[in-house]
Amino acid sequence: MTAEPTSPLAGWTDRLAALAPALIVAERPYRSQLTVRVSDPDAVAAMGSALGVAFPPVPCTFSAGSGPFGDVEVLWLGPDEFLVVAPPGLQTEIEEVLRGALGSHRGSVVDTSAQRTTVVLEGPHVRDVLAHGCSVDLHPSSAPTGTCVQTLLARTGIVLQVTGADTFTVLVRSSFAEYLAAWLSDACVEYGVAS
Amino acid sequence: MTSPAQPPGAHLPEHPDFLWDNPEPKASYDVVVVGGGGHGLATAYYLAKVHGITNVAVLEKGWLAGGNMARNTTIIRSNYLWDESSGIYEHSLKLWEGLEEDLGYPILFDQRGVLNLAHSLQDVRDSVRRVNANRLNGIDAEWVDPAGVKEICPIVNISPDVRYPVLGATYQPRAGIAKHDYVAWGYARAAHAMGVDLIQNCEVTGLETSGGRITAVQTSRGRIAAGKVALCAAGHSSVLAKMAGIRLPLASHPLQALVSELLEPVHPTVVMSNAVHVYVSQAHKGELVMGAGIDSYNGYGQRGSFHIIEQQMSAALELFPVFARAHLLRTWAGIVDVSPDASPIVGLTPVGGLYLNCGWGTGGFKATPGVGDCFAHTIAHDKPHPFNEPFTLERFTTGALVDEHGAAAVAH
Amino acid sequence: MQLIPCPWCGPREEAEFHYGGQAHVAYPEDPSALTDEEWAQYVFFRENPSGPFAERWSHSAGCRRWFNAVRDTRTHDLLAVYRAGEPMPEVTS
Amino acid sequence: MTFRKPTGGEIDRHTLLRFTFNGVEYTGHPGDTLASALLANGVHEIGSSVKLGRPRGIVAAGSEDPTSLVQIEAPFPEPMLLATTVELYDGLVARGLAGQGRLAPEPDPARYDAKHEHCDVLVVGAGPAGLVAALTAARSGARVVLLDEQNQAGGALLGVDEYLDDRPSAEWVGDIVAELRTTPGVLVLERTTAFGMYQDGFVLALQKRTDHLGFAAPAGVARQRVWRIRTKQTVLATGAHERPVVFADNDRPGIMLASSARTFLHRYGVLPGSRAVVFTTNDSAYCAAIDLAESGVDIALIADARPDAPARLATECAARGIEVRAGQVVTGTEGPGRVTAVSIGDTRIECDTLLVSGGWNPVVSLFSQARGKLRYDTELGAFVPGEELDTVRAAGSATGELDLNACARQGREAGSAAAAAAGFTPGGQVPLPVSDSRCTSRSGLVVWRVPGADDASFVDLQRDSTVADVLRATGAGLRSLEHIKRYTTIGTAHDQGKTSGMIAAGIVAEALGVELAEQRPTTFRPPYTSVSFAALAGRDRGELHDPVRVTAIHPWHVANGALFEDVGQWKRPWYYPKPGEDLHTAVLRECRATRESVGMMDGSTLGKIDVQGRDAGRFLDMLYTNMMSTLKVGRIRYGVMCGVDGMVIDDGTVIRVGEERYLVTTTTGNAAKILDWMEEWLQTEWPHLDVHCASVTEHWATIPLVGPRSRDVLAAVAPDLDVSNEAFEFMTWHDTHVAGVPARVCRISFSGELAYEINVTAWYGLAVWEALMAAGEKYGITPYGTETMHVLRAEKGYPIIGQETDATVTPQDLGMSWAVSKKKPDFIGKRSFARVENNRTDRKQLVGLLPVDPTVLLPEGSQIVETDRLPEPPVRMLGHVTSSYPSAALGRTFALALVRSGHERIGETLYVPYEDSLVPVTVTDSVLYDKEGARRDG
Repeated sequence: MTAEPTSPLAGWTDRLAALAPALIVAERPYRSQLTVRVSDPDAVAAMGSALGVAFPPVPCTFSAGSGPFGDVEVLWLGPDEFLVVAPPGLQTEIEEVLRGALGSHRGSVVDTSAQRTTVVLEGPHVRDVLAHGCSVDLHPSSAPTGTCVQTLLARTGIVLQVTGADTFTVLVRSSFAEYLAAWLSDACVEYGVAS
Repeated sequence: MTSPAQPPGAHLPEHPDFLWDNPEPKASYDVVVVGGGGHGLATAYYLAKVHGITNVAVLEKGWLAGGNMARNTTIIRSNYLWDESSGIYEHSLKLWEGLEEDLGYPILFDQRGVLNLAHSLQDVRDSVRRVNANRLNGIDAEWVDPAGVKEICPIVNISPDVRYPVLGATYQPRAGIAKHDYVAWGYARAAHAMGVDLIQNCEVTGLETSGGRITAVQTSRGRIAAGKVALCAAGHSSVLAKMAGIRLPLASHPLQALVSELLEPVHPTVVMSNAVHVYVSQAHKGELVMGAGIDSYNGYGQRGSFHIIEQQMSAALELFPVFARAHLLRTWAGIVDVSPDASPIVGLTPVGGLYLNCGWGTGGFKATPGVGDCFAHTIAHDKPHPFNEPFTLERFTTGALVDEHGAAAVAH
Repeated sequence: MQLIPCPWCGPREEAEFHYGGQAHVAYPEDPSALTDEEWAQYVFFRENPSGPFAERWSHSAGCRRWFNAVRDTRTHDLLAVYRAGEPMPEVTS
Repeated sequence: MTFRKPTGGEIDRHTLLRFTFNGVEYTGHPGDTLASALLANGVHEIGSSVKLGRPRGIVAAGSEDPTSLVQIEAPFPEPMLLATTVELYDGLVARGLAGQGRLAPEPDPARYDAKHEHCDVLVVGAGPAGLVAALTAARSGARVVLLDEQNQAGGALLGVDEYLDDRPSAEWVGDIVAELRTTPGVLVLERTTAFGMYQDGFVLALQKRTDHLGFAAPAGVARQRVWRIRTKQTVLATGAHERPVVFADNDRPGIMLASSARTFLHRYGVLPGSRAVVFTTNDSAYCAAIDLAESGVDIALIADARPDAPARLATECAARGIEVRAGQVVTGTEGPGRVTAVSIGDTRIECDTLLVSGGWNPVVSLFSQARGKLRYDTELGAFVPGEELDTVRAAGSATGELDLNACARQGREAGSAAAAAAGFTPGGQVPLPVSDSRCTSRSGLVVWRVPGADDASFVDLQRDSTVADVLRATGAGLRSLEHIKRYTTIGTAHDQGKTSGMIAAGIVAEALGVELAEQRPTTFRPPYTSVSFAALAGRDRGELHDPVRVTAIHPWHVANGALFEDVGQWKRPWYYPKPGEDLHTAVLRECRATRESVGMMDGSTLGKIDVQGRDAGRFLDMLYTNMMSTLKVGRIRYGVMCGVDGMVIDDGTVIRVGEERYLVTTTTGNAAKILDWMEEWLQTEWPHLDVHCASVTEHWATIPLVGPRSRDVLAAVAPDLDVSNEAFEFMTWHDTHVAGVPARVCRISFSGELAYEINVTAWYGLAVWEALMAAGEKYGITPYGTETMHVLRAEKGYPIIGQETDATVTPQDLGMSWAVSKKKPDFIGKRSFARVENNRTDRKQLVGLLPVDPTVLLPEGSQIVETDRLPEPPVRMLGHVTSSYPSAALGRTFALALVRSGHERIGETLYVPYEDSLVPVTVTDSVLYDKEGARRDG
């Protein structure tokens, strides 16, 4: 008897797919996510080494790389707060490794994998769609690839990563995911999607 | 072209040909009232009328009734939860009911009723609790179900399918609205007629005390000696009280409001929804008058943040889909002085002869006659009127708060 | 709507922030040693100036950090922003 | 008869648009406004005035028009639009208004939205100054937004037929717009009005995107959009409005601003009438007169209020046979409706049109909103920007400059300065156009009114406010413009005094004998032009009005017929009615099943906060009234939190996960508040504490499994777990697998029954719920909602924060002194317990109430009184009913209540007014069910 997982936007797969080509939207569920609080530079460096990805030194950015846990991203969430994002199923191992790297330094590591889900957005209208609800300047000159901001999209909080020229990743609290999906669907009506 | 039998607004009364003089301040007065808003003018009026104290000046730093009196949404009701609050607000409502005659001035007091909507099961419990308390306090109050809401105000959307459905409402039939300027001018005119000096463009810059007693006020138009000084300065109370070394538990916040253009009558009552911060009535000429939620930060700028208005509009349209193509014509903000328990502070101070009336938050307009009467009594007798006795500054030390804020969330 | 410069995230819209009232009001060392009056001052009484005001904000929809600002309450102009724990800077308004 | 010229204007004569106005069908052309189309059809009477019912026409050609209020009836009713701003479309149905519009009862089908935009330089107004400013800034590489309220750029140039650089001005405009549109980082928005200017370069603008398309508006496109623009620098090239002069009977249809008549001529190819009199105080009206004369209008006379007419223009008039009389003013008009004759002193001249120019008012509304100080310009007779602001500069006629060449130069200077201030170095210089304009207007005379019948001399045509009203106000003792505005209502109508405000100020200054420079203008409040409520609400409507938060198990609740309760933003199952069941029968069934066998609910909405660090225990000791640092790893404790005022703010369980790690739960509604509360203390008061908090509310799905058979169900799905009472004690937790999924199981109970709370990663919540349902099937496992949860806990006397508490209730009032540590030197709220009020013996305290008649269900919110007869109001109230239910377990109704001195009153009979009677109730302890706690071990 083993229960199967269900992602927060499992019921939205088809509806989100139907937003193409105005906006290519897909959920990336079940990723391993760990909220890390750490400020000691040695501990930060040790954690980066353990993951094979240096932690982002600049606020409102993220770093990405490959290491023992595959493709890992580290998102800056606050002056001593980071979100480590890795492929599904690795949260327990990563938590252990990060705890080891933290050692006796002040800080914490918490498995928050299911706290947020990930939505990947792509397409020529992606900045327009986001600008309907996000007050942060997403012009490439202000928000180049590598940017990672926590902000509001309409009435939900999000973590927004600029991952490429026209690609963004949105992390949203699981309970707000359906609101986000409904909001995106509605915003896409302006760009030719049937309401 | 349509030409109604009586054009809208044609029925509104004309103002009288004389209102008040603009005297130079005298060197001294028995009582100096600081603040020429509704409360200051009403206080002066009752000092003269009830207590025969006419050597009174009302000092206003701008133009009379140009602060919150000119900026509020004119809702009048007395259906507050706690005995202390309902006591003073009901006293006020009773005075409202005779005010037009008392002042000899049309104030367009219109008892069209106020609905306070409930949107959650806890709202319903709190509302029923308040209705029951009101009735036992002799205040007209009813609990109405959604169908009853619709009957009273047909444009309210009572569909259960909206985000926050209307689960019912409290209704106070005797509640209503009045025309704010007319009220202020009625008081000003009557006070002036009894000998009160109304002095505009006169900003108080200092309070003089001697031996623990107030002696004079310093103003932009010179020093004015005073036997007693009564502060009725709403949002500016903290600044004034500080001149006498008194610290108040107040925060001054922007509170925004707005009107639409003139519209044919659609909204026969007053609807308030604290849960979604919508307060709306349709004024006599036909404009929709709406109040917003208080801006979170301290501010003396008489301007708030526009996202508050936008949020209010989305909430208003959920409740009143019919408003979709009404237009926002004008927005503005007042400065409300909010106390920790959302109840006022009215009474004596540690400085002899200095009296305090502040902390009304969003409740000031409806309290105008009631607090004017009670405050005048307090000043005349150097002793609180029973209705304002609970609203001391000391309550924050003893803990005897009158917590309308936490208890009923109907501070508007 | 104010544009508030978060010391960490840079300027963001006011809607992302939570207001925290007067800054530099320390929790009393030993509340039990205070009189009722003194305790009430801590619990309920805050400065409420018309003019520059040192106050607290939290970037609640962003980095969730509390910080302090000196803001002119008449104009809503932010005169200075500084991190929690730092002393209030000199400002001219 | 048509007043449409055969050629000229920005209209498409090849296409006919049919429309209906006041019940009559007319035609117009693309490019028309409703106003121009009506004038082309000879229709001048639009509506009637609000108070006096006098006919009202069209005074101006744009958004400053004070009179042409119309109601759109089709395609969809919209009240109170100006005919001068409604672009014509086929099938439009409209009618003139008497000052009040009509709201449609049916729902508005249109979409609305908002969009954020960021720029270095925002230019408001695409007239000559704005165009040059925008292009100058754009060439420097700045991100530029250029807005204009019209459907095409050009501003004042749209209303003239002048040449720039020896070619039609439209070509010059077209070239600049073309370059702007092809410059990266430049956004040009037509039909977009900047309506509000706020703090820190925040400008709101309304774009009318499909209004002009009428019935053809595409359904998917937002009809109107609010642009939320953050700009570093702003150039206000907002132009100027011509103002009238007030004289007797100045309100008749056919009386129009001279420049507006010129605009109707050049932009729409429309003549305002056949025979016109012109009344002016300055030069600009001459150009209107000459242009109209050249188009065939008989200009009967130009009355120039100045002692001398301008020589060159007078010569030009003479050449065209137009009589000019200097030192003359219009003293009255005639007409049943539209003007039929004008009096100039003793001269009476028949005409169907009277064109008026009293000078120009710079549009300073946004500058004023930006807190720029205004200065009265005596020569212009108007307020102009009176200072330089760091981030806002005015250019063009918005500054009072009326010469086109000078306006363009100002635009270039402002655009360049704005770009530089935003950090950009100049690009290629924009050449200034050379104008052949005949008209400059600085040499005007400031005339507010012509003395005459004061009660028919209208200052505010929309409010029917006259000179007599103004004089009555000053006579009543009023000195402040604000008072006079309120007394007379001048400037408060739809147009917000765009053409009347300045004149009113002038007349007041004259009446009071004061200098206008000493008068403070009344405040310019946003919005500059009216904005529909729906546009401001945008897309935050219906399901997007406020987020609906749902748990991982939500789809199951929906599929199984749950009714939902809104708790904050969450949708929580309220109860699961079976066919034919109402709330009470369903809840009695759910309660009975749970107490007799097993039930379960979705508790995932409870707030969950991971608290880690060496000082975590110390920290929690400060936040909770009871001791948390002494909790042993593996164990759980219930805790209460107070505010600094000593009032209960939240409660929940605290489980000790490790030596330096706790997991605390909060109530559903307070999850975010409590995390913020913790962060506030940690960051602002106790940064030295080694503690970190993280929300894990949505990481976990939480399922309370409740009832005597819960152990059996748990055992079936958690084979690794020893569920015996000895191995798994009350108030302990174990990590195990449930349905094959890693799970943390806590043995806690909010019902008094044997109960477990199963926590799994939220992804598995739905599957584990279903596994529990399957495993419990043989015990009749029953899902229950918040209502049953409330009943079960109430039977045990457990309070719900927010229901039994209202920010005036202490832990002691709740009978929870046991949860208030006596040992800790301090915790938040402790000091407040020592205040006078907290030590009164007659505080309201939580008790149970049993109606003497066990079938009577007291309404929640009922008040409680002491006597069996009600005295006259005010009646002394002892407290109120906080919770009230029929109870399956008790076989009767019961209630919880906060009652004055309640703990001392146990056993007393009190009364609850209910409808017309007083219901006797017995005060009891708040614990009504299983007082001994025998059931929690199963």
